[in-house]
Amino acid sequence: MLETAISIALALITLAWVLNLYRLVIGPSLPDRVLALDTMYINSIALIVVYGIQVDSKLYFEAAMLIALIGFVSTVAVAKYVTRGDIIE
Amino acid sequence: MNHWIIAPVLIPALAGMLLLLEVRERHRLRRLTGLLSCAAMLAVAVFLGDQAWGGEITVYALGNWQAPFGIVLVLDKLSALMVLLTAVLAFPALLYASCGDDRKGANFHALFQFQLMGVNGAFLTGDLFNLFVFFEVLLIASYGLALHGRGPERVKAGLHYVVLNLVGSALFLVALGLVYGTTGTLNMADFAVKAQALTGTDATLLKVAVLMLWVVFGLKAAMFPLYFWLPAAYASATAGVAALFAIMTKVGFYAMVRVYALAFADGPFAGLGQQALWWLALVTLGLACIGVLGAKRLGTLVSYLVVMSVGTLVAALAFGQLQALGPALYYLLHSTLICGGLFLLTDLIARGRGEVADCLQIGPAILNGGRLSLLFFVAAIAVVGLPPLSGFVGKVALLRSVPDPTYWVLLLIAGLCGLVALSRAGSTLFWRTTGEGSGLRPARRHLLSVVGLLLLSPLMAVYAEPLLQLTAAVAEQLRNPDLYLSAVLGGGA
Amino acid sequence: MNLAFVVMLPFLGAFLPPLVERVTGNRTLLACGAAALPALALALLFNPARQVFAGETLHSTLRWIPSLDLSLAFRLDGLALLFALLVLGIGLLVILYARYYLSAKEKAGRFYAYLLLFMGAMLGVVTSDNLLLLVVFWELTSLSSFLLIGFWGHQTGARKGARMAMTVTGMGGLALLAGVLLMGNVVGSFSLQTVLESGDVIRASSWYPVILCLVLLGVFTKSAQFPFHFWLPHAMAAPTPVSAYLHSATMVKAGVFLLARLYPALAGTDLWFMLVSLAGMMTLLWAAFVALFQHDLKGLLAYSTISHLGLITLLFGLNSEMAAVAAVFHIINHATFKASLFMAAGIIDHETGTRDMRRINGLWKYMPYTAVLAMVASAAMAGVPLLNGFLSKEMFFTETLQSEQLGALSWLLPLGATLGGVFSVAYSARFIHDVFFNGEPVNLPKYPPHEPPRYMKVPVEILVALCVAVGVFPAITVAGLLAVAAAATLGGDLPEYHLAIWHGFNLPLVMSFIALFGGIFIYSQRRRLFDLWARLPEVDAKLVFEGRIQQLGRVASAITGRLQNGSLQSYVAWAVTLVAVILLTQMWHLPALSLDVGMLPMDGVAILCTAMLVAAALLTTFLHRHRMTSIMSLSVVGLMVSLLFVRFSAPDLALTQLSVEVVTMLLLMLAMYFLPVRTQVESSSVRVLRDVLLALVVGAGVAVLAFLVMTGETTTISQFFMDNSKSGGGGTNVVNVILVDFRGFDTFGEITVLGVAAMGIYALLKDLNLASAKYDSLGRPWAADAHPLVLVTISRPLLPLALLIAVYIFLRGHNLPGGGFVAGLITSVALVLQYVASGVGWVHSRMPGDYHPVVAMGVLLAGLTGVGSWVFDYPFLTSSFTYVSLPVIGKFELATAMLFDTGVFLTVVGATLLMLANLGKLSLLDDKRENA
Amino acid sequence: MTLLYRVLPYPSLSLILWFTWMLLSGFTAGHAVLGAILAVLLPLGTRPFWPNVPRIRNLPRLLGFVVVVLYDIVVANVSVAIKVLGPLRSIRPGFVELPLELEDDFAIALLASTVSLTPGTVSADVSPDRKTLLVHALDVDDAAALVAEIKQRYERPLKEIFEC
Amino acid sequence: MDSLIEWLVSASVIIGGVFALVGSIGLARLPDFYTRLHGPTKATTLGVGGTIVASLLFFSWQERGLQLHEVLITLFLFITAPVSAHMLAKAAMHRQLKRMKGTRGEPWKQ
Amino acid sequence: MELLVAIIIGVLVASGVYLCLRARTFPVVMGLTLLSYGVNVFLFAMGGLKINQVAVVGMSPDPTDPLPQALVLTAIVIGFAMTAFLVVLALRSQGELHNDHVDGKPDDGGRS
Ligand code: NA
Ligand code: NA
Repeated sequence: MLETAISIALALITLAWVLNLYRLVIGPSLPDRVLALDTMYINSIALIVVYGIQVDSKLYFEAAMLIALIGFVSTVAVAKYVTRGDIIE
Repeated sequence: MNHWIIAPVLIPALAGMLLLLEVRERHRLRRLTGLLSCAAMLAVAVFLGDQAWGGEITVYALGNWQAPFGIVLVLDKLSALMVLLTAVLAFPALLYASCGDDRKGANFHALFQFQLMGVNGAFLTGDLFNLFVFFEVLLIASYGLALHGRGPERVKAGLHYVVLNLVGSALFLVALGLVYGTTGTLNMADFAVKAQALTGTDATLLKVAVLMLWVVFGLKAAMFPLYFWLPAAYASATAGVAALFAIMTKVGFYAMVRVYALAFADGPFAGLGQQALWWLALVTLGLACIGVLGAKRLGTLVSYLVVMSVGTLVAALAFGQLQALGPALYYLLHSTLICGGLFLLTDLIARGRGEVADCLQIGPAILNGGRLSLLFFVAAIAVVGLPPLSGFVGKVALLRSVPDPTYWVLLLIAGLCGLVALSRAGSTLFWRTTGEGSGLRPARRHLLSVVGLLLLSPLMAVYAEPLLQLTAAVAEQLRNPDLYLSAVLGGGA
Repeated sequence: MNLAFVVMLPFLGAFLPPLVERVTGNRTLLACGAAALPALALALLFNPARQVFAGETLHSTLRWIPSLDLSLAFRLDGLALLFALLVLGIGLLVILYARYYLSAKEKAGRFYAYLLLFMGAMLGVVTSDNLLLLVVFWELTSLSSFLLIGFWGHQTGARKGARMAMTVTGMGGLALLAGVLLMGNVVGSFSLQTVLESGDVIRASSWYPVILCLVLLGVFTKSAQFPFHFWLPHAMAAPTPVSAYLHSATMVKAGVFLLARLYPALAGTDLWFMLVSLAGMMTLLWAAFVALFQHDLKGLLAYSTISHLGLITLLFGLNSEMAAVAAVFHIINHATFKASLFMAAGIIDHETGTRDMRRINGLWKYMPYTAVLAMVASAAMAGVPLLNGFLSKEMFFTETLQSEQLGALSWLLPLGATLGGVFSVAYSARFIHDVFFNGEPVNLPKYPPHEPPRYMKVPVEILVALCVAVGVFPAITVAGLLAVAAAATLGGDLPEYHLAIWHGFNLPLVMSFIALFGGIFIYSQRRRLFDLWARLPEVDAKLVFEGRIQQLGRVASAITGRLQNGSLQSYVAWAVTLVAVILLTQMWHLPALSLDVGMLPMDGVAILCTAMLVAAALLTTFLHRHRMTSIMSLSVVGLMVSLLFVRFSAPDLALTQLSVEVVTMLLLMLAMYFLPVRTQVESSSVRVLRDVLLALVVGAGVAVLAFLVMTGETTTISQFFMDNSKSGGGGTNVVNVILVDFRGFDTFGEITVLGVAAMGIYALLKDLNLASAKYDSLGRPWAADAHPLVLVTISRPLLPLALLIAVYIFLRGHNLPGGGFVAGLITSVALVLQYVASGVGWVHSRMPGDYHPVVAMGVLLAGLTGVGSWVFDYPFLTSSFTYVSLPVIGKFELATAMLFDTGVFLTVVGATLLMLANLGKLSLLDDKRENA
Repeated sequence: MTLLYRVLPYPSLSLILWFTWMLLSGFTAGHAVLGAILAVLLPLGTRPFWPNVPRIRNLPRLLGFVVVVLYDIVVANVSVAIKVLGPLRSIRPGFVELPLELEDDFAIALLASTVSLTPGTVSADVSPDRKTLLVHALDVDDAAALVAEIKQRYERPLKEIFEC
Repeated sequence: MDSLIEWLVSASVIIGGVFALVGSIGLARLPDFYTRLHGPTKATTLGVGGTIVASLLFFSWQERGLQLHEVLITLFLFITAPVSAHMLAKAAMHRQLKRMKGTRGEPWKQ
Repeated sequence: MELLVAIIIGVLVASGVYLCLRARTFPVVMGLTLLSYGVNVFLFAMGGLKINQVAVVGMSPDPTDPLPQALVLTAIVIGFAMTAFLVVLALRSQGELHNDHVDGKPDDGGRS
């Protein structure tokens, strides 16, 4: 059962990704694209965690944690770029 | 345990780090640090040369992990020679730059030291991936050095240089990947052994890898069609840097020689890509002649002379069976040092001519141009290959050991082109003048570095016999790769 | 030894005059100093000369480069002695002459230095006993003559003349080098003795024609033989002493000397005859003809020189021993009369200020003594009896009559010879009549001309006296020297000959008289001839040559410009094409791709992810003109690649890739502030097609390679790492142990690269003048809120949290995925976040802003960790580890690798902050400029 | 007290760090010591970076607040999911201005974060004078009710936790 | 594997997946940027949250002891995700992005 | 799986090469980044692909080849350093030549 559930979850998350990419492509604005990218990053966390369960390994946990901890910095940088141009001032 | 082998890598690294730690920008201290490091390197290089001349190949297993598992440094005659050459070139180049050019931008001295670290590491390492790493060290430092100072020309040339080399680095990695994927090893000696046993698909894959390596090395060595970046980059670089860069193309050549001698001079892959290399080298030589003739600035002209030397060398290597390697190495020593000296001299001349700089057009007379013209005359004779200086010796030696009509014709034409171009350049620079110049007088240290380098040409001619013996011994050792293999891999190889 | 010393003497002496000049301004002293050297050399030759006259050949050899068979071998035989005497003797006279010729302003010291250099080179050529050595000196004569001809380098003529001479003779020199090398290959030695003894071998060799052509190319260029004669008249831009020296006895004679020298080795074949005598005849006639029309005094002498050299060449070409003797004899005679004529011309030039014969007239009245000297020398040149020129010319006529090499056409030779004689007389007559008589001088720059200083005439007197002495008493003056020289030339016994003024009425005498009267007749018809000449199109060889050279330069420039067009795109395209060619050519040798190999099973998620990665990569590519979008999709690629690493068991890589992604994004955003946000369409569709093709070939090729390797089987060295990681490296994370231990040296280099990149970036950014945009890409002013409250407030407590995670990642690295590099990046990102949130000023008021020392400490720490192992006499970077047990805490590991990894950590932190913080500060500079 | 303050300027942060470390590394004695060292050192080292963070004055209230927020997140998620999947015409988004009673920056930021974390509302901006929070709501019937709810459920507890 | 645990884990995983997808559907489907901004909060909270709970249960059960470190992911996300959303909202307001018809209230000028 | 990875490598390399051949510094930076992704994956793949066989001693029965991973790590770091340098160089070029053409050619408009 678990395996099936995991497969379903993986499929759902991957599908979510496809939708994210779709938003990233069509935009229309830069904030839309950044938002799509940000969501992709967050979905990746879910994916990695589920994958960890699937293969019964905790070795991938840090990758997920790393995204949670510093992934947002990219988003912040782009957002700051949009509003101020200068991200370090 | 003999740790000296790693000194040529560690000395400049240490000096570079000390230079970085020195945040108060005390220029005299920085110069002193850099020069002391170069002097120490020279001393160590002499010592290592002496050691290599004992005939034993010394292997230094880093981290005490034996080849092929760990990285080893290998000191044989070739690497000792190249390290020595680097040290001999570096000192005057740095001395020259220490007259003020070093202050035209940040971190010059540290970059210079790291460049030396990279070059020496590339010469000494016995591991292919480590070679890549040291290539990158020397490249990143050279990027910084090439862009040292200001000016749009430099930035443009630098950009081209950087992008091309980044593409080259990517290719290098692909080649290394294939090497590992087919032979399962990265150690040069182990690679040479394992390569011989490959068949079928793996053999073809390895061929691709090696051809790609030739491209990578050819890019560093500046061969056709990969040399286009060089003239602009070298001509626009600061003089001391350009002089040091004279060794950079030779790193590419060295890598070719090393890999070729170990794995492809003999065995099932003998002569892999050799034919293509031969023709490309000849085309390089021919195009360099054309470039020399068409140059509108002395710096560009000298840069093409560098390309010319590369064509000459690679053709001699590709001619086959390493039979011309001894003379080629003599020629390599000569051309590196003299081209280095010429870059410095070009700068002195350009300083003396003010606005016109090194453009080959009518300009103001150079203050005290007599000394410079004498130096130019000597350098031109040497680089063109006229007697009685080292260029002639090298050329005769090469002509004798590469009995191929095309090569002869091209080499002689190259000499003629150099003669025509340099006599034209010299007469324009020193004779065709309008009024007294407002340019700068060369400083004593400037002259000292130039004279120091150029004086090596007559010395190399006087001591041609011992030097030729020496390079012949280097070639002899390379012709016998088993020495290297057994030194690195132990008796089993 | 003695002989080598004599040759080296002028070289050593060349340094003397400039030094003397610095000490004293006395020009006489200077000249004497310079003259002392040839005088000394002559004196030193006295004894050896006696031995040579006694029939000996002296040798002297010093080792130089045995492996090239190049030794400092000298020989003194008759031929060498003859030339050595000419070189030194005339050189001595020229130095004395130059003392008066050069004005006080001129740098006489340098002049003498050049002259002595040349003298030494010439002496070397004639005494070399090794062919390679001969080439060495040969080229040295070209080089030193370049300096001499270009002595007045401020004059265009001198510059161009010098370069032309150098280029032509240099080319010949290279050909000669090739010829000599080939000869050496055939004979097996460069020793002159061996070569001369191997004439038969050489002539029988299949290389003979090549060798002969190459050697003759050297000879003809040097001796200004047709069609390489054009450089010599332009070399007249040199100061006259130089002309007197180079074009009478030395430089141009080097060519004919070589003919004489190699006569036994190369002569005696039909090819030799055809090439040598034909060139000689052409030169003889053409130059003699042209000489008549020269208005420049030295121009006339120059062409006359060419003509006489043609005569000598012709003689050597006749393949007759007697002709060779005549040639040698004419070499001597020509040297004496031509040197004196040049000197006389120099006196006239010196005293009148011009060399134009149309202005110089009637000098007999003003300088009768010089006139007499010049007239005697001219007469010798014309071949008037009782002067030396007559004797050798007579022999020449005789030889042409006796040659049967042309078979039925043999009569052409004496005909040509006579014709040459006729013109020779004509231009000699012109030299006498037009200069010393022919009315009054016209508009001379110096007027009235008068006799030169006493001692300026002495060299001329000596030479003219020699002309007369030889002409009248050949047997007691020159016979001995000629005999030894000719014997040495022929390399054996001499033919029977007799030097005398009177050989009775014979055909040669008739030819002489025809020449004499014919010449005078032609000169009398000069007006008509001059008119005719004037109507011929004027060809200035200098202009033509210069034009050719410049054209060559232009063509070269154009070709270079084509290839090296300054376009990075084309450079990259060349490189990529090369790779594509490699891939395409090798693909044929690969087996047909088959999917029927052992592969890991695919699953839907993987396929979908691959599709997304591919889509994102293509988006990045095709949307590259919309830069921000391109960056976003590039980020997707990065994320997907990280996940690929997760999927295929490489968590370390995933961690690294993810954190590098973030830093890269920061970097790109910092840069985009200063860069345009869009790229306009620039590439033509052809270009795009080409690039797409290249990209496809390379991409497909690499993909195929990857597939083949992945599905193939290779035994690698990795098992060793798995086995030794824990026991030898003290860690269970093999990737990390490889990085910090097995291949720690790579990592050491890698952090160096990172550190150096940061330094380089710092240097690039220093003083960079970049205008930042005042409006956003939509033209609106930027938002007011520089430091949003939420961002500022949240990012601050995140710092210790991130540091904690960094410590965690760092510490576990040795045993589990993680390590110094990722920890360093986390730290950097957390710190940069502070910059982004709160600004440079805020951050720098809280911590030092110069990261150079951090980088240095990092690399230093890594390096010192490596050096530490020396203490225990282990190689650089040998690791060591131990397990420590503490109460409460328990057992834990201490490893030097940790120290090394700390170095990595520091370097990463220092380098990324050095890059990003300084990039961030860029806008502050711009603001400051705004405010200032 | 001063010594303790010097060593542990932010005890709550230190606690969080220590707890984080223990979560990461596992609950062993060794890690407890190491975690404690880090929990002391890191706040000290980074102290200049955050000069005035308010102290938590009411820990139980904080725990209650966390529970409320988590509960809200779950509930809101479901309701928003229905809206997202349902017909789009029915949603009525709006910008709502929320007058702030909180004065401390950190507390304001926490409130803004909380608003954003609960699905259906995103805090879009804080006014320069820090008196108003701009909230974007996905579907708002009654702006005043929303404001009141946020103030009641989140702002008041926060005020109690940090500002008393 | 204990069937209750397995059931719980499976449920959590699927809940996580569903909410991740729903968030992304929102992102793809909602009409203007401001409404789309609400989508990802679902992925952040219940999407990741569900998988975290699953992971917690799974590894705690596997290792026969409480495994809580996955909670950190949620903790970090709860700290960082609102900041991204906030910054993006500011960016959108600065760009004056179009709002869907019928939006009440005004965004602030940046 | 190998097929998928090969396709990924091919696409990354092709995209990278194409962008490297563009005329502005920006696409070249993008291209080199893509190229280095491709090359890194290539290098990584040389050790063969394994799923959930992390090269940690005692954790995997048949661990994946750790050496290519270590090489890729080095390559990633070096690639990052080089990219950063290139980006800043592009800025320098923009600053000194006032446009972002790789050959420093003046163009019609900067920020369009
Ligand atoms: Na900034
Ligand atoms: Na006249």
